[in-house]
Amino acid sequence: MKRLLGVALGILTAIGGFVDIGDLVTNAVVGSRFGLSLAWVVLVGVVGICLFANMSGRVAAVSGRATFEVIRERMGARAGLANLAASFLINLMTVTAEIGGIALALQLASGVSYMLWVPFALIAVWLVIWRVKFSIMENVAGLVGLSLVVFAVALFLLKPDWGSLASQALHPSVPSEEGPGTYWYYAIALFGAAMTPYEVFFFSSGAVEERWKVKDLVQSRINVLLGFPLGGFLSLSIAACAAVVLLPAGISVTTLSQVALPVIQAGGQLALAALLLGVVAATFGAALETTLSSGYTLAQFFGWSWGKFRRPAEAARFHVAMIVVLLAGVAVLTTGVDPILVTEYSVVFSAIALPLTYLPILIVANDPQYMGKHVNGRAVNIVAFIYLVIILVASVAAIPLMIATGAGA
Amino acid sequence: MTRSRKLLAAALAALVFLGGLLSGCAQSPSADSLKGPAKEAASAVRTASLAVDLRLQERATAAAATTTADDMLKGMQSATDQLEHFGAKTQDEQSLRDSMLAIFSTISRSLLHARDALAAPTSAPGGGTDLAGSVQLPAVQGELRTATEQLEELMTKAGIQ
Amino acid sequence: MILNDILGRDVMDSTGQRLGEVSDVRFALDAAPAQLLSRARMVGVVVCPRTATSFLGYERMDVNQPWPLAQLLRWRHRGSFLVLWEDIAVMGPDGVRLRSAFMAYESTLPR
Amino acid sequence: MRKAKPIPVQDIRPAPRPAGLVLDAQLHLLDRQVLDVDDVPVTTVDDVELSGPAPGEPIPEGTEAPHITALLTGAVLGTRIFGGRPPSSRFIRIPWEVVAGVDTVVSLGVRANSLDASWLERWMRDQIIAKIPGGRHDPE
Repeated sequence: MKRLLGVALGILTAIGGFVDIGDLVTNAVVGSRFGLSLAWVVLVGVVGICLFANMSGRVAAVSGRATFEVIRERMGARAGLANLAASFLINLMTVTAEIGGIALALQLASGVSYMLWVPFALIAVWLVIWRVKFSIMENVAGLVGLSLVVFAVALFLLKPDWGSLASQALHPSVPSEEGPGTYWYYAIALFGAAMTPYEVFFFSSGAVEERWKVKDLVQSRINVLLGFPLGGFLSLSIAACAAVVLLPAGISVTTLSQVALPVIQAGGQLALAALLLGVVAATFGAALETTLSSGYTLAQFFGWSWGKFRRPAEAARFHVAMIVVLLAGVAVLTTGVDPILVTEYSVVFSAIALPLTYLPILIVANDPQYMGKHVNGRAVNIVAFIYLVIILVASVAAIPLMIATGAGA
Repeated sequence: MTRSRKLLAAALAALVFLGGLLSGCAQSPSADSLKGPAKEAASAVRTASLAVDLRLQERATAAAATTTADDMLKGMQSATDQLEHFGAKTQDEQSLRDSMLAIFSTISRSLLHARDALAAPTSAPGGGTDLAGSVQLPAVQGELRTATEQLEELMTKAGIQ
Repeated sequence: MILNDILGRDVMDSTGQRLGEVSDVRFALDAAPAQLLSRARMVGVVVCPRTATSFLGYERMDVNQPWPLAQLLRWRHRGSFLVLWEDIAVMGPDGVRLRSAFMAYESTLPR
Repeated sequence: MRKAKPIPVQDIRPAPRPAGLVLDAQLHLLDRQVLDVDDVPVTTVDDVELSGPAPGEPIPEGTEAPHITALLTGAVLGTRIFGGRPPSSRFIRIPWEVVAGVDTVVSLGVRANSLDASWLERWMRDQIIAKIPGGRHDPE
């Protein structure tokens, strides 16, 4: 019974934890401009993140090594440092975006400018990282974030033409008012949002934090294989809501307030309340995850002591690094840069950095010295290799497309 | 090692070149350069319109609707900036830009009205005791609609989808 | 001497003909046990005829998955060989020079 | 770059098998995590120091093979990535005598606090983290 409860909790946390500001914004933007014609990318991204999160979790549980230790060990110091620089920059952008997201959601709730909420969000995030136990932090944010299900509820309340939605999703085509360049640019952005590397850093380090052993692998697999697809389903309902309300109205999403409009139209103030609760929890949870991820990547590259299972004094450099990252993120926000814009760039840069992260995981998951008899099976290897090719193509195409389309404008 | 560096440099150069090539192809004639700001403005004013609607139906809270209007106002500012930086080459472009700027300022004004009406403590359509607030919202709604129509008309005329 | 002094340096035979680059340095722990571990004695250097980019762990015989990747890296490193310490005449910043009658041995690790 | 002269395949012989554990430095040592006796991370192996030979000097035949004297960390990481070499006085050494095992991690037989390699960690702990309230407590 207790075990069943644990599984249920894990799945719910994975669903709530899947969506962050990147998924929220990118899916709404795409829904409002392309309808559901990019839904297939979410599907591809979810399968990919399931595959590699599961793999990195398995490596961590069997060998006790988190992903960035593996990256440095296998790619060497030079390529490892290049990866560290890229991942750290993306993490920093994502931290900035998530803290901005918390503040924007609070502005939507209160009407008070988001700038005034930023210091509040900063302190709250830091306090949780400093004082709250890993498991509590994870579960609370994930469970409250589950109220984003309101997007799915809203979609039903909007009584859309299901047939037309389905045909958009099943027969994807570039809408007449958008060029193929922007279509593929947003395809890469959605892919990057679903497969952001920080999720893997966090997932594998979390496995070490919670001291997973081989026997916990079944549960982790259930969490991932049920939780992430359901999270992907949430992403799709965000896109669908935008496609049903905003696309016909000629509104293309550039702000968080626009993301909320379909939900408000469908469910009124109650739905809005649920939405805001969900957005705050999801972005807060993601802010924790990305801040920790920046600490994890740095500490694991340089071999510092890390982890929330240690007292801060026993992982001093790790905690100092996270404080610096949070302050840097807030410093970026105080320049007045639009957090939504930061989000949109961060998901595309994520897509660029993907190969550097996923290649070493795949290699080490096949290394018997690390994995013993738990090395990848043949089927997993074939799928993972196909994904590696997709990731590589997306990564190489991202910058030319970004320049050509003026970042999707 | 030197070879791998050369390879990297070559790859980067190729990427930049490819990007430049693509953006060169996408380099648009004048009507297209006005397209971005025009679409942004259209999206902003339609959003504000929807937000006022939802407020009138008591679905949106005052805070959410005000924030939306405020966000759209910022969007209009950036669209206006873009338009002002647009260098018109022909007489036609010049006049198109000027009429668009005029409509942009109408839109900005109506967004400002919308925001103030939404932010007014009495703006609650049903519960407000002061009649002035509840009268104001429908008026603002009309203003937004007119502005939207003007912009759409101009966009059709200029051949902007 | 530190490893960075020799890793990636050119390897030449006694006539100065270039044979490749140092891609790894091999050690064996076969001395009498000391306090914790026995001494790590240098066995020799692994020479790769092409640029000594990382082998990503595929130098071991029993690691061959995922197959396309393993094949690619094996192919990049084809022709690699091991030279024993006894056959090294000079090691330094200008590279590694071998003795005239050096022997080339298989570089793959048994495990 | 001059093209390398290939060694004919038939001239490459099976290697002699040493009796003990065989380590390839790049593969098994460099960039591996170093854990202390309590499994606390200390650093990563940034470079490895050998007992000889003198760089560029001819090695007389019959010279005893060099051995690993210490694992290095600190500035050598920077020079390994960007080139060059710091003076030996700037090396932070973990002597080979305290290394207890080499597997997916390098494990030491001593506590991290007894090593020079952990001075920055200790400094940050004492000067920054310990001064913030709650820094010495378990998370709740």
